[in-house]
Amino acid sequence: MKKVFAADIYKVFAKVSQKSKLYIPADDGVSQARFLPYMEGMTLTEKLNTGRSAKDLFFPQVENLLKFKVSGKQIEIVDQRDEVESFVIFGVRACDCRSFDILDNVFLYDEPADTFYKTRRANGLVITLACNAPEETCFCTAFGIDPADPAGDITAWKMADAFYFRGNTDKGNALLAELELVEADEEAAHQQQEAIRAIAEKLPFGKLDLTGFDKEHLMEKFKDPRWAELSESCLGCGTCTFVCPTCQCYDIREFNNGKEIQRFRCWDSCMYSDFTMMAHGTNRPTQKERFRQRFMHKLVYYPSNYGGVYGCVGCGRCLQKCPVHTNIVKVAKTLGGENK
Amino acid sequence: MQRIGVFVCWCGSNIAATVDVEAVANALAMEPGVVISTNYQYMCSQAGQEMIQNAIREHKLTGIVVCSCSPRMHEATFRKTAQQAGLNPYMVEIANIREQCSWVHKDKLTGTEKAIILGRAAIAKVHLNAPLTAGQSPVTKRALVIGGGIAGIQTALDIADAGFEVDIVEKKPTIGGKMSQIDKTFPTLDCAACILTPKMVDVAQNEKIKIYSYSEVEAVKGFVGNFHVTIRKKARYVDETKCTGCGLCTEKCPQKKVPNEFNLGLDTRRAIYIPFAQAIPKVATIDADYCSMLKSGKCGVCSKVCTAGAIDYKQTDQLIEQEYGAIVVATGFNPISMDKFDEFAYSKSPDVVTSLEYERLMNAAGPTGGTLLRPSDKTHPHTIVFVQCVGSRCDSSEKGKSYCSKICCMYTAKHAMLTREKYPDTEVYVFYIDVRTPGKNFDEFYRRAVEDYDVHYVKGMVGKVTPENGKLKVQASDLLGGRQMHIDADMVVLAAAIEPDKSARPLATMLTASMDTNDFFTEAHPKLRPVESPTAGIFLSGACQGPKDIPETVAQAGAAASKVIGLLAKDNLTCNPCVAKSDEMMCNGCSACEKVCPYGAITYMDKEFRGPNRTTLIRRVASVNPAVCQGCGACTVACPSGAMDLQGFSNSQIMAEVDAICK
Amino acid sequence: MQVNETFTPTIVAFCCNWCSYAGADLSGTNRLNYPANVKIIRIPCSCRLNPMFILRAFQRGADGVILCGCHPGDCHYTTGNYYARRRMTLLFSMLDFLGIEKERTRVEWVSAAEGAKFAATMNEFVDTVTKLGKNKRLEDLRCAK
Amino acid sequence: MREMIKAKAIELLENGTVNRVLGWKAGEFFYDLTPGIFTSREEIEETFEYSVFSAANLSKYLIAESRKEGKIAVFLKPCDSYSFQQLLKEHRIWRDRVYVVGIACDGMCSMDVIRDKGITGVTAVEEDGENLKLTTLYGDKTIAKADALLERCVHCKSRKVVVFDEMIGENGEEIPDSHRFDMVEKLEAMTPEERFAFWRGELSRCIRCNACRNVCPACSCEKCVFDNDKSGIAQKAAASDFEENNFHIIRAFHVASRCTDCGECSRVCPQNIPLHLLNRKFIRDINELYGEYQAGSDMDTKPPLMNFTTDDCEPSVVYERGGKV
Amino acid sequence: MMHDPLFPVLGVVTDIRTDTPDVKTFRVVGVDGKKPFIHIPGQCAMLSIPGVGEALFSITSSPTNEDYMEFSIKKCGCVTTWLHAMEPGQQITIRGPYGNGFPVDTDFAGKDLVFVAGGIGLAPLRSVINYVRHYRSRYGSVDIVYGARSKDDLVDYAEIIEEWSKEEGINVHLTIDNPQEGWDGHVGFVPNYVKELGFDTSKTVVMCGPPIMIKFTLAGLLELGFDKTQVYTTFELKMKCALGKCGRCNIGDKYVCKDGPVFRLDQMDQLPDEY
Repeated sequence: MKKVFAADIYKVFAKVSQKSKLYIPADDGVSQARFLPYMEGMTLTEKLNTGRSAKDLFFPQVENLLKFKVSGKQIEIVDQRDEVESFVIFGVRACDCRSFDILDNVFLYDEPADTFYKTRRANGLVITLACNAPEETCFCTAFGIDPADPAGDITAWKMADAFYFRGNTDKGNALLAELELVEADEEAAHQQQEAIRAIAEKLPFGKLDLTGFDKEHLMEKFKDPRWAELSESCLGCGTCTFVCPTCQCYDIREFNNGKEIQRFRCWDSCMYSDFTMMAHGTNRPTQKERFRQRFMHKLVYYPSNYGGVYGCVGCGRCLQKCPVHTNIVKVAKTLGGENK
Repeated sequence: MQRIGVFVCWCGSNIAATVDVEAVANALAMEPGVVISTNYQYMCSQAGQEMIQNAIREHKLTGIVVCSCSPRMHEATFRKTAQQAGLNPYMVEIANIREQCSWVHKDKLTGTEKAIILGRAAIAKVHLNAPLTAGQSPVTKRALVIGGGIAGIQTALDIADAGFEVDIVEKKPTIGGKMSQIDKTFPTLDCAACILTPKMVDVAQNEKIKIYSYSEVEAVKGFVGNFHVTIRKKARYVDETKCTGCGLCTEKCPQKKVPNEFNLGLDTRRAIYIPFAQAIPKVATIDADYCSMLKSGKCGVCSKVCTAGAIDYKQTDQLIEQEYGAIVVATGFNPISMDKFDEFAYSKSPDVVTSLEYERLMNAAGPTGGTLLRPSDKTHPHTIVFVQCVGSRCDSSEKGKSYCSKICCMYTAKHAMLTREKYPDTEVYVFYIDVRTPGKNFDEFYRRAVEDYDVHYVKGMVGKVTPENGKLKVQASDLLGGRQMHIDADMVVLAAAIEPDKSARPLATMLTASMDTNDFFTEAHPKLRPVESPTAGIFLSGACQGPKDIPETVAQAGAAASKVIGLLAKDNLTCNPCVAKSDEMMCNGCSACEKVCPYGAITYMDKEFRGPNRTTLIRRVASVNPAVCQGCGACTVACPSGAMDLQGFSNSQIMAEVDAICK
Repeated sequence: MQVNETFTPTIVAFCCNWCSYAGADLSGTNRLNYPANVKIIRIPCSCRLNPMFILRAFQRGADGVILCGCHPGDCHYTTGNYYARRRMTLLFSMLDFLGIEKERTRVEWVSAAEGAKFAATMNEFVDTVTKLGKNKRLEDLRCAK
Repeated sequence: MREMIKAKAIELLENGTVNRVLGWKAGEFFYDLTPGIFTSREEIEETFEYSVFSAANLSKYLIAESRKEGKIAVFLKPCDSYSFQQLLKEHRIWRDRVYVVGIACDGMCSMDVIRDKGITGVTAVEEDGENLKLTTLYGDKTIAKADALLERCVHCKSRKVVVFDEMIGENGEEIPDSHRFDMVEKLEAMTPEERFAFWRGELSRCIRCNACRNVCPACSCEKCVFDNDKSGIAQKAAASDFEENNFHIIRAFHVASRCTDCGECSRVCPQNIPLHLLNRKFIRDINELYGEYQAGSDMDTKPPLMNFTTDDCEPSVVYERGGKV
Repeated sequence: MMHDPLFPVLGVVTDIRTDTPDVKTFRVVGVDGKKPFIHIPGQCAMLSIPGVGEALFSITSSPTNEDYMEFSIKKCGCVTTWLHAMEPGQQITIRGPYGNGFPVDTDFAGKDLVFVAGGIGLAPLRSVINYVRHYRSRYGSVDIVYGARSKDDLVDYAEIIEEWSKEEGINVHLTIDNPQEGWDGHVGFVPNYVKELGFDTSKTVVMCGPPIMIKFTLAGLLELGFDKTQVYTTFELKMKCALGKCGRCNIGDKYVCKDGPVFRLDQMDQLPDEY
């Protein structure tokens, strides 16, 4: 375990950012934190988590795929990808870090792999930061995530006087070695972990009962009449989707500037009415079906395809951001556990 | 994907001098969808058009772009060209490379570059053009003429003559209008009544013509070919079908002190009256403002003397609904009020009269029985001063009118001449700014007044008229003589400017017909469509469109009639297909479009739609009547969802042009 | 403001069919010059101009957008330019509110008889926009030239 | 208030006036209320909630709900009632199928505002007179309601319910000196460069989640132009700065002279973009240039963008007024 | 740089055949003149015209055709309208193959096959039929029941009449919805016709057509005594990536683009009714 005095953390940031791009969670304008490229003078946010999740850095909202040039009947395909520079993200929370595993399943391990995502994952180094002060909306523990001991290439703990670092992977250890930090006693970190776990213990949804959300109950959950009531106030916006660290649906679109056609992909939301719209209609005609799809995906379809792992990490963003306060916890509580 | 042909016109050297037409054609050949791109000396020539037609057939073109002069010039030509070759005429776009390119720019490189871009924009647009077919709407074969003066009469007679039904709505108890008040007409000096009244009789006797006298238009709905008009037939308290026009009641009525509007208040009439002897319909009318029976229930003399039993004090206004295919506005004119012209002492002395009043004073059927007598003391005037342009050609719009009233010069010459002829002992002065006499035999007429009748024409304005000791002291300047003049006149006659009738403005609103700032109706084109309003199906006859004398009025009345006949002769009307269209699937039914539509072309209905999961949804949706819509596009911008789009100028077409231009 | 000598702005002029397009024609008929970077798009009436089109023009690389229509009171469709006037006033004010240079947008009433006014207006507008320089604040980098 | 509203909901349901009630449902915490439909006394007794967190404007749900069988009761706060009436004016709601209960309102609070004050981990809230007592994972806290108000309530424009079948509580008045345009004026006083920088900072945060649009009672289009590929401006995500600007400019323009300034757009924005300022800019311009107009305040007045006078100001007025150069 | 699976290759449309008023068949080869890739009957490919869009189509030609690929495409949306308007020689982009395809070499091997198609639904089956014809000895009897609204809406009519009908061991049963001049064949809806024909329940059925046809044909087959494990069909849902990643085309936990589009009907029962 390594240690950096709180006062020196920005020196570390400076050093890291000299070699590769460094993102840290910093306050962005009003009342929101966000991963921003580190520049001198920037300070770490006091907020627990960023408004948008860390997935943005591996799976950006808009990403150019390739270009076409058309002349007459001829088409030219232009691969416009630049080499992705290596980058470091500091301050990823345990929940967001777990979300990378969930995205990896889809983008990396399901053949064929998505090369855009793959390149970013290969070039990105994740430094997680344990959550000193979880919020009431946090329920990562329900998914077996320990906010006191997040994964990542390097794990960090913030204490009153210092940051403690532990390398978890070769990549992480290599970076730590480069930084030439002071060795530190693990005990301090352990104390911090205990303090965090004590709070995590008190989280209102920390022990959210998810029994019944599995492949065996797929049809039963799908047919549950309570979806109608759960979804009745849903506005059909994409807020939950876009702040979600695990949502991975995307659309492929084109932009024609008159000279060339840019094909790009961008996030899409299964909550949108046109998500499955075809020339002759949609198979999810009302918000009920769309709402059901989103939560069935997270709680049933995803675990069914990936060995029981849920497609949710309990970051609580949707709980805070949904305009009408309908969210995965309400769904789980209504349809799961003893109510199943 | 369209198959587009591009045709670049040289327009002789008009385009070719500043635009390298060859280069333009070559550049545009590279655009997507262009299968042929060529240039020619005169595309609009027979050979040029044939070239286009051959290309359409040979290359199976689905759209063409002509790079030539302004579409205002030849769009119609090339549309026809395309149509003859079997291509929908609305698949033609014009790139204006003459007026907006070759004529503006001097440098050939610049001009060529710009022409290419304009061509690209037109190509981009034509890619999104869709064949449009003009809709059809049936025509009600009946016309409405609003106003029963000479303009309305002539129009009605001509339309009826062609075999169509015509209704005349006249707000006065009789038709005849201003002409019936005129004594003699210039330049022939024949008696107005002698030529007008036979026409009035013709109207009355024509089976095709129906007169709604003492009536006004209350509401107009619908559109060209299909107007629905509500006519208010005002209560005249006399049963028209029973009244024989014997006139006994008008002699016996005890209420004698009603100002006689036919004689412009120069004498009086009874409360029950027939405006003049030859009135059509010759039916009495009770003036409710003066009739004691109607006001207080006491009297009933007319009812007692009427042998026909035609008097009906209980009569009420009647609303008549009728369908028309065309509407002719013939609301005429009035002299302006002299209130603001105090310098001429109009309100101070009864001997200062307007020309129309003078007309009545000269008329055998007028208040003086045709003998010219001053209104104040009924004596014969010896010195008469005519003042021209009172309120016409005024600088300050507050006081008068900026325009020339056109008829004053001639009727003043007529008055002067007639006065001199009848009363050679009378000195007649005419003060004028200019004497305007364009017209057949007009100048000769004026010259006779000056040369044969010794009328004193003085170029100059009258500054002031002061009544003094039974005389009118006229202070004037003689601009040519360079002197001040002081004339002791017995009478002063003011050639008051004329203005559209006050009823015209509300009528225009009902008809959605446009007017100019002077309340004259605007014509569809000042030169080429002078008798049509821009609003389809509305035609203009007479002075409602602008000051006119009788021959001009009659000519225009005939022209309007022929336009109406042309319209009514059709069983169906072809509509302009470049109109707004609402996509029901996107329409919110919010009424935003309806609120901005100047033609009332948009209506709403509740319609059933298929909802999700086999449900039905009732939604309010807009629909555009293509026969009414004129295609301005106001609705398309008011519509937030984009449900409303304009065919021929659709959102995507305009954006494609923008893209091509900015590229 | 830095003035680039070689900068020629792209100007889109939306002209109503009845007055201003005819005015532009007349300007050509009278051989009155105005810069070639002014390109005219014919619309039936000034009220057809959707704010979307203006923004689109800026997106695609226009540096200035001008709307020409019949003088108020002279609209071929009687009321169109009155609506256009309100819409454009509010839109321009909003663009200004967002910090977009307000001189890049303009409305002029040009009658069919005002060929000279059309040319003068365009000359002046091109001058103004040239001085402003390239449209940066509303451009779309994907359309950069 | 809460009890009166619940009692009214039960009464209307049980006396057959309506077959459904549109109100707010209790959430997991005191503050996370969800709009909901109630059909029985039991449901209302158990889950109906009304508190300072009943901020959601229920009027837009009535577009769909009023088309369903039977009559529905709805509770409208003053600002919601303007939206309701504007929707009525646009023929979007079937009035005869809605029973409107107006409720007097002293302002709504926001958890975001509370979190902004550094209070996190709030697991329960209790209304205590003028204060809110908060139970948090990190101990109990107190905050004055006034300090937790939504922006729109700080600058409340009207406490008058403009359309109702009955009122609960005393109906209030319009508040002419709401100072709601203060921020607009502040921006207008900046240079264009500053304004541009301000808005770029704000709008660049937009994630195009459509929450502002979907919650907006004026954005009630059957199909939004931004979702319609045929419109030519459809977009899923802002792929450039221009698209960020374009979306918000066009959206503001589409609701201009129809926006009642209900403030929902800013309340729901997950990125805390002050979207209401765009709408208020239009409202302020309209008031100044074309006379005072409040959308939704009556059924008859033509919205200023669908109206005109022959002597309206010319667009060049923008060069003369507007922001400073 | 790695080749991303979302990247297409260029193809050239060498021939366009008009089958019905709204169906055209497009012949596609790579720019090198060869077949773009190898596929299994029932698999699909993403075709696109840059600037217009990209859409998934089933490959109509049999893998046994070494020279080119064919796609029978009905005009119904943006991309298809464009395709219908284009001319031979046009380049397009193509990526694939996608989906599981029919189990032609496993489950179908040695079986008597009944193909049931309605309208454009013949497109994916044509690939299988021609594959089976090519390897005729590997399969038992072949019955083809094909219906459309009218004679003019029958896709591949020439091939059906000229080749399929004439081939031994293949029985073609055509039907149209309503009587039509010049048609002396069967008139009636496909499901009823299948019931009328009353196939032996040992056969394996492969269906494709509008959902309503599938639904009623299946009911008829079950009535006849068929088991759902003997019936295969193929699906179409909105797709973007065709890689099982974009999250659009799932039915329950299955992605049509990856786990489908071919499903056996008993497998369908395990999936939510959301298609």
